[in-house]
Amino acid sequence: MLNLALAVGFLLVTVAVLLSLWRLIIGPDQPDRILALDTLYVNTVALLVLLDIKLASSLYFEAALLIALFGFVGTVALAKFLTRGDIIE
Amino acid sequence: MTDLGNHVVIAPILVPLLTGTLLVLLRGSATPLRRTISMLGIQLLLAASLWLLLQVADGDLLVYQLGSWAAPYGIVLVADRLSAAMVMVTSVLALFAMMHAIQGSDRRGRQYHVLFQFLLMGLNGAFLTGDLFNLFVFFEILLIASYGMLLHGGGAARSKAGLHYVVVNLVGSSLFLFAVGTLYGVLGTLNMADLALRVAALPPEEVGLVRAAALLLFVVFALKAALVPLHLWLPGAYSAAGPASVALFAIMTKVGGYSILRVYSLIFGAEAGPLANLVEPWLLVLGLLTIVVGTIGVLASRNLALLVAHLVVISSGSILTAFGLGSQAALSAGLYYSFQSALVTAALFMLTENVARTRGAFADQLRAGPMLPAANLLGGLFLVLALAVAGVPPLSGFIGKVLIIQASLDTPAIAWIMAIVLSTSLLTLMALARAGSTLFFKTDTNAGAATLPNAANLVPVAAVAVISLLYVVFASPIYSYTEAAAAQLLSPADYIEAVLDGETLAGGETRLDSETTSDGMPPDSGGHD
Amino acid sequence: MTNLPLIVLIPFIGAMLPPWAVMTGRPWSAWVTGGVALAALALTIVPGLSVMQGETLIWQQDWFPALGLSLAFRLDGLALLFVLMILIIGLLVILYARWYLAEQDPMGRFYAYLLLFMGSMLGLVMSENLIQLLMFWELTSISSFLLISYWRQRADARQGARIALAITGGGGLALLGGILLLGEIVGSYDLSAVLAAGKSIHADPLYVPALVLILLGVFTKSAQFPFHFWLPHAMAAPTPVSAYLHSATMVKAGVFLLARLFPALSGSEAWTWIVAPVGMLTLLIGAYNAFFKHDLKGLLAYSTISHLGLITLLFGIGTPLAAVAGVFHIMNHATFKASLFMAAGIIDHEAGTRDMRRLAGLWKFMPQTGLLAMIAAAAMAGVPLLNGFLSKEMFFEKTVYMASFAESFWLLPVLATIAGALAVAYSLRFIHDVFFNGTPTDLPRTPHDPSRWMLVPVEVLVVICIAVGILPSLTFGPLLGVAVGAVLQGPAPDYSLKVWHGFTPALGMSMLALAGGALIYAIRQPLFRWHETLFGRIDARALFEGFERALLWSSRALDQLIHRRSLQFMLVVLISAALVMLARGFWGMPITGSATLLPIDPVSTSAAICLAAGAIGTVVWHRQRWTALVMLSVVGLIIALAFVKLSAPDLALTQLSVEMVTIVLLLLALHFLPKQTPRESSLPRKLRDLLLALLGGGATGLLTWAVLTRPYDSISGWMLENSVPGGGGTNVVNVILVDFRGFDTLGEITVLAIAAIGIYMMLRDLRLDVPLTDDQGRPWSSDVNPLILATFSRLLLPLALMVAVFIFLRGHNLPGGGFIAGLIISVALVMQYLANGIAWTKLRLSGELHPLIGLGLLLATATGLGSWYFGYPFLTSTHGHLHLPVIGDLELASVMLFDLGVMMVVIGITLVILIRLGRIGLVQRRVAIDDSDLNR
Amino acid sequence: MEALIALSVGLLTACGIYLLLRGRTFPVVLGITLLSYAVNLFLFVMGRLSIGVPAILEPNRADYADPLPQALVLTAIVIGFGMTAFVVVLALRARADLGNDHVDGREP
Amino acid sequence: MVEIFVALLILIGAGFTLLGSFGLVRLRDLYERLHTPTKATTLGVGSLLIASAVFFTWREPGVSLHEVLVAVFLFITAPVSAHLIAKAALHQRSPSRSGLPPESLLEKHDGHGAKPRPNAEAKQKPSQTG
Amino acid sequence: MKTLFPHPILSLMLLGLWLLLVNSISPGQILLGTLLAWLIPLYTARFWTAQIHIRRPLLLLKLTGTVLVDILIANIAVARLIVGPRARIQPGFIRMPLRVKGNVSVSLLANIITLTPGTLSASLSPDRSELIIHALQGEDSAAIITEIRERYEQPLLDALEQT
Repeated sequence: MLNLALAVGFLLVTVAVLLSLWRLIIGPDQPDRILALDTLYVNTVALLVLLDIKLASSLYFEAALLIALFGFVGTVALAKFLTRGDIIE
Repeated sequence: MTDLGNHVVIAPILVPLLTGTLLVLLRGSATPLRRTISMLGIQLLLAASLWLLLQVADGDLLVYQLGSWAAPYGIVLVADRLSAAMVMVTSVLALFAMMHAIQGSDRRGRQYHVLFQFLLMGLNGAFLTGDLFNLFVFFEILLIASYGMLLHGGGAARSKAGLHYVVVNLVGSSLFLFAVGTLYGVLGTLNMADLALRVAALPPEEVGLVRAAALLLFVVFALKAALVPLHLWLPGAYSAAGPASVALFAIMTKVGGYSILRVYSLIFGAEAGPLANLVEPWLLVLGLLTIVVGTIGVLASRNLALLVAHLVVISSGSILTAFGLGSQAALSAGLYYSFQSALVTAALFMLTENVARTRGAFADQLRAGPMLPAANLLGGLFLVLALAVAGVPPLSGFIGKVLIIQASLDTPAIAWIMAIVLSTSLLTLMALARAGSTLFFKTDTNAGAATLPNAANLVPVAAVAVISLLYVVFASPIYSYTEAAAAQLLSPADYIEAVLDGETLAGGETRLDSETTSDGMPPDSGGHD
Repeated sequence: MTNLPLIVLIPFIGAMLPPWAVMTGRPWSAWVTGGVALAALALTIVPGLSVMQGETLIWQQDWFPALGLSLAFRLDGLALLFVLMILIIGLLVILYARWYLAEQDPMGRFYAYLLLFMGSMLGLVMSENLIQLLMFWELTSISSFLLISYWRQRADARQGARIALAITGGGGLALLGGILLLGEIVGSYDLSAVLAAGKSIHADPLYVPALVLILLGVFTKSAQFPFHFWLPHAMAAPTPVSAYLHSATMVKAGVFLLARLFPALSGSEAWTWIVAPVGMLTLLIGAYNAFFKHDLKGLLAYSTISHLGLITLLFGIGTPLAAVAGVFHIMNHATFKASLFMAAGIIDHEAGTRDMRRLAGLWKFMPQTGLLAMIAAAAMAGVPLLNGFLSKEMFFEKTVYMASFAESFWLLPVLATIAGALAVAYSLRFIHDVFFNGTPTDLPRTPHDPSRWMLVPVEVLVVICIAVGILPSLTFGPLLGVAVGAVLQGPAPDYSLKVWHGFTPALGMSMLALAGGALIYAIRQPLFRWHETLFGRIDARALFEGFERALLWSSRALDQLIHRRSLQFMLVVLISAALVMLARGFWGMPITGSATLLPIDPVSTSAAICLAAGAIGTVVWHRQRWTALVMLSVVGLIIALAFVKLSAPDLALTQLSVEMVTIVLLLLALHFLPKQTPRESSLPRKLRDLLLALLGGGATGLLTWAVLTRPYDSISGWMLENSVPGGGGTNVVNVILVDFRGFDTLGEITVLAIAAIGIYMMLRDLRLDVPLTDDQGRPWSSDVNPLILATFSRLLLPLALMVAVFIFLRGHNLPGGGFIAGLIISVALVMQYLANGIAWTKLRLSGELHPLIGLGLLLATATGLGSWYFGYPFLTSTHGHLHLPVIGDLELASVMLFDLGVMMVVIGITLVILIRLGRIGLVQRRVAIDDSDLNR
Repeated sequence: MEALIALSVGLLTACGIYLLLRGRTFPVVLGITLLSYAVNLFLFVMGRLSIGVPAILEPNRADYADPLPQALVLTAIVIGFGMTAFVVVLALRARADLGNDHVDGREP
Repeated sequence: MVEIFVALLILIGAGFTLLGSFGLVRLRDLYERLHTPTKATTLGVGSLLIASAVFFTWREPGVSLHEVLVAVFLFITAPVSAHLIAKAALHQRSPSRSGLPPESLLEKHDGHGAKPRPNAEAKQKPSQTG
Repeated sequence: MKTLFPHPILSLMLLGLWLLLVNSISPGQILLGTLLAWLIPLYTARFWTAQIHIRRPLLLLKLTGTVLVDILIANIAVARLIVGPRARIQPGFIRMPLRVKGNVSVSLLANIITLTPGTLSASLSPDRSELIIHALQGEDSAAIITEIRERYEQPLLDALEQT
């Protein structure tokens, strides 16, 4: 039951990853790419959570936490670069 | 090993580390204080190096197990005759370079002393470590410190040369990791002595991989040693760097040479089965080519700094040629040559700055400039150093070159070595004579006035000139040391035994124990899902 | 006996005196120098006397046995002959130079150089060890370089000196090669051993190469054809120098060596066929050229070449009697040539020119000089009753003797006679053109005889010429005897030193030469014109200069080709080298191993697709730099995922944090760089790069595959075993980092610290244009710190700090550790800067960040040093459990402190780098506007 | 899986090398970063691949990933970061000093 | 029972995650696309995290709630990210199907802003920063 | 007191967070968590320039509940829009004058708007008087503004700002 759900879950999230990647590649604008990258980050958090459950080990939790944190910081930095150029000023 | 006296092995690393750290902490302190600390650090280092040298001179191998972890599991430092001598030369060079720098060139940029100390740490660490990955770490330390020192003083030429130097070395570091990784991936260890054992017992199907890794490692070391065609970074970098920095750089190519010597005598030495004496043929050919190419550079140089930089290339080629011959006499000759050439080229760099400074706008360009009021002094020092570096008697380079040729006498390479070494000596001599007579004799009446050099600035240069002479006078004891060092290199079994059969320590394990314990583990400890 | 090294040492030590003495008064330097030479001469007397008894004195001291180099001096007949020549003529030259040098010439330096040279010559001739001989040999080249370039402001002096150095120095190097080969053959560099090994040397296959190399040394030093051209240019030296170098010393060193090694090397076909023809050619060419030189010193220079050719020819003939003649001529040539040079110097000094076309009729003005010169020139010409006649007579005799061996040798006496005639002709010219031949026309000065003392040296030498010419066996006879004995290393052959041998063919040749010489001189004007049209433009110096230019040009061309200052070129070379080496290593070996492999799952595949897309995207969009950066961050993310998947949580955390900081860093940098990369690579260039990239990628891919498909065994089993008992932590990676391989980590943070310092250094006073619009030309948004971001970022800070502490504390047992914690704190703080600006954040951040670097480094090192106190090596760790009431079990390990140090360094570095970088723009904008808005 | 990793390492290296050979500093920095990713991944997998067995000791587990290469890669990542930061700033310095961002300091 | 609950949460979470990315591809302009990840993806990951929390609480001794942290974190940051991206897009005047709000609404143009003055000044004196 | 415990609520939150992180409520961890919950706010106090005065905590809690429910609704709505025919999406920008003024409340409102059905706060006008909202179905902007006002802005205003 759980394994089936996990398998489906992995499949769905993997497709999501690929879709985000597709948006990242085709763009067309710079903000689109930031958005796609941000989504990709969140998707990977999903992947990690699934992996955690699958391996029944919470060792990857910090990685998920950090991806969430850094995904945000990255988005902020990239977006600020577009509006201000100088991201630390 | 619990004897505190044995800490002398790590002292050459720790002293500059602590001095450098202290200088970092004293950010913004007055220059005299920084100079004093830096100088004290170097003097302490010199004392430690001397102590270390004396301890290993009778053939003892000192093994220092960091964290009390026995090899091959922990990192060990190993001091043998060769590494102690390299540390010693580095310390002496550091003293001279610092004496030079504190005359004012250290103030052209900040952080000079910090970088200087860390560079020393990196150099000494590279000479002392017995672990391949740790060698990588020390390479990086010395490289990043050298990047900083290269850029010390700033300016467009330095930025450009620095960019080339840094990027090339970054790629070199990547190659290093590829090589170390492969070795670990096949042999499962990082300690050089342990690697040697495992290479000696290598199953035939793994030979290709290990050979590939070993040759890749050779590329890395050859890059550091400036072996043709991987020397391209050197002339630009060394000629652009301020002499205060580059004086210490003179030893950096020696690190490459040292690493080649260490790795290919210990791991891929005579007992390495199908991988025995892996790089010697390459070394011989490329070493000779390096001499030729360096000579071309020397002839073509339009300024003194560039000329001296090419001299560094030549000396590197000479050393590696000797190493390529592989015999004890040849290694000994190469070492003998190497120690003095580091000092002499460093002194030439320092002299270059003095000349450039007195000549004002003409700097070190090889064209007629103002009449030098101290032409006799500067020219005299130049003459002595030029003779030393070109291999003309009675100075140190001569003996070095003679030893190298002599070591090649009963090898098939003799004709090549003799022809190339002798003819390039002549060409170098001609180029130096031209440079010297242009700089010190030829005057351009419209060139304005030159200033007097700072006499204190010339002290280290003069000291090296004297050392160069003493190096000949005491050639015999020095050579017997290098000969013993070469003998030690050629019998890696002693090294391996010293490293791997060290005493049992608190917290550490002897090799025997560990093998029984690791037997409990499946060989492929990484599980499969 | 022990005097021998002293004789050599005295001039070297003495060389320091003249520059001091000259401060007392110019003449003093001369007297001091003379005193030094006299002292050396005095020291020679006692050993000299025993040598005259036929003894060979050897003084030996081990120096460098491994090289075969010992400090060894030898005084035998040959050496004594040369020592006396060097010292006596040296003394005369010193005396002469005292009056010769002008007021403005620095006399101290002159005498210092002269003594250096004298010492080098003495060492050379007295060396018992061949390597030591070579050292002195090269020293003579160097000290002569200094002497020749004495008038350093003159271009011809510098040039002449450099030519001399290049030729003789180069010859010295060849000689070195030869000596090393000789030593290899004999097994020793001791002259005694070498001289005794004559037969075995000849039999050795290395004999010919050794001979050729040694002869190269000899010929260059003795100015033999085709290396003769340095000598005339060395005439740019002050005349005393010429008198010294080209009569008794420098050039004689070559023939000395010929004589010295005569027993060891001569007697073979190779010897005869090399040495004799070279000598003959030199003899003729020198004599010919001497006649046509208009410069007095030029004439003497070529005559010197010619006479050296003669001596060489004599040794080349190789018979003992020829050797006797050679040695005898060495002595004779030294005396008359030295006096002639001095005379020429006097003429130059007094008349102001050396050009024979301007000089004439000086006899009226300086009869004393004229007389002396005339006698000396007659000796040079080989006029009977003078010493030159005797040795030339012996020479003619030998040529006739040789001719009796084979039909084809008839040429020998003929050529000898021609050379003799030419010698007569130029001697005649020297005298007649200068002292007679009408009256002087446009001399710069009115000449007169020089001061008394300047003539004394010439007089002494001329007296010797006459004395020897008349009474050879009473004067040079004994010395010649022992010298010949030394040369031949055996009893001297039967020879007689008599003025009159009866009517021999040699006498006939002498007469013929005298007559022929007179004839040649008589028809000199048409000959000059003929020579001018034929060889007038051939100038050795121009040739050498041309050679030097060609060398320079070709080396510069090659240099440009090799040492391109192009990073791309360097990298192509480096990468190609690595590829070649990898290919060489792999060659012929199986790639795939036998290990069992893991299956591929869809998630990994799609991750790999993302990775590929990111990597390729970075390349494809590398012109749109911002986009490339976004693509790059995908790669970093996927790598982190791969680490997670492949059981490396610590790595994943580190990778993510570093990735983040790197992206921020690159964004910061990109602000100051062009946002687009221009298209500038040509298609072939791109294809080359692509090829290299594919090869590189293929190589590393194959390498990875090859390793991964092989089973292995590693030392890490031990680490897993010992992590808890030894390191006190269950996170083995962390235990390795802070304990087993803590030294690596110490090095790693050192690297970071140095990087930060270097960056700090580079960023000081860095001025960069701040772009005023974005890459599409739009002005920047006015919203510097978006409110919503600012609000939430402040909320994040405590959370992140908490997480960091958490990560730090658990690092030893679970994924985490100081490094990652440090980066989290850094990123949290960077976030504050991002959201609130530098000024705002800096105001609220307590304390400086910079000291963290030093303190962290210090803490880490001090933790390591702490173990010294307990008598353990650096970085030895300890750990234990602390039981506290209520709180429970608290685990403490010394490595925590180490890790704390790591954390501090990381925070300090990251922030120093990023904030410094961020401030560039701030500083710039402050330059542009002084707006308090920034501090909002 | 091994093939996937090998391909990834190869691809990263190839992309890294291509960018390294560009003429401007920024792409070169990107190339260095890609190359260091390749190196890190390579060095890491030298301890072979294993899934779900991190080297965190647990009572009931015998399988662990090889921790040593992980530690090495950590060191390599950190050093690589320092180097990248340095070269980035150096690129800025060169841009300021040389007036353009070409690696050889001159517009071709 | 718990297993089914976890499985359900996993499916919902994964489904919403996919939905977010699907919207990213399907919708027609940036501003539309911004809606999906902020909502769907965040919720999707949120439910996955809850699934994880439940799972570990069930499987292992003690309560496992640290997943909540990530979820809270995501809920706080996702809107901020979206806001900033939207700001960037508006700044760049990324095209919208529904027309863009006037620029005057977005940017400050009075003398107090950081933008216009340095701009004008630097244009007059281009060598200032050279 | 103020300087020792600058932000008691934050401290409490941090303690909770710590316990969440360590997944344990052992005395040791509580002590450590308390220590951190005390020290970290002390260090970061200066970053919290605006003091938050929660006047009606219950209202805030209720708002949280509303938002959570709305998030669920938002997702279902968005899901239908994404999967359904694209013609149903009639996007538009809406200018919404703000009544909340404080930094925190403005930010909170903006976030809530983004998380809830069909709306996304795209930009804040420079004088902070207006929020520019992007709505997926933005034909009736007045209705959207009214709904936001009632559901979110008013409770925020009541809970956090003095009126």
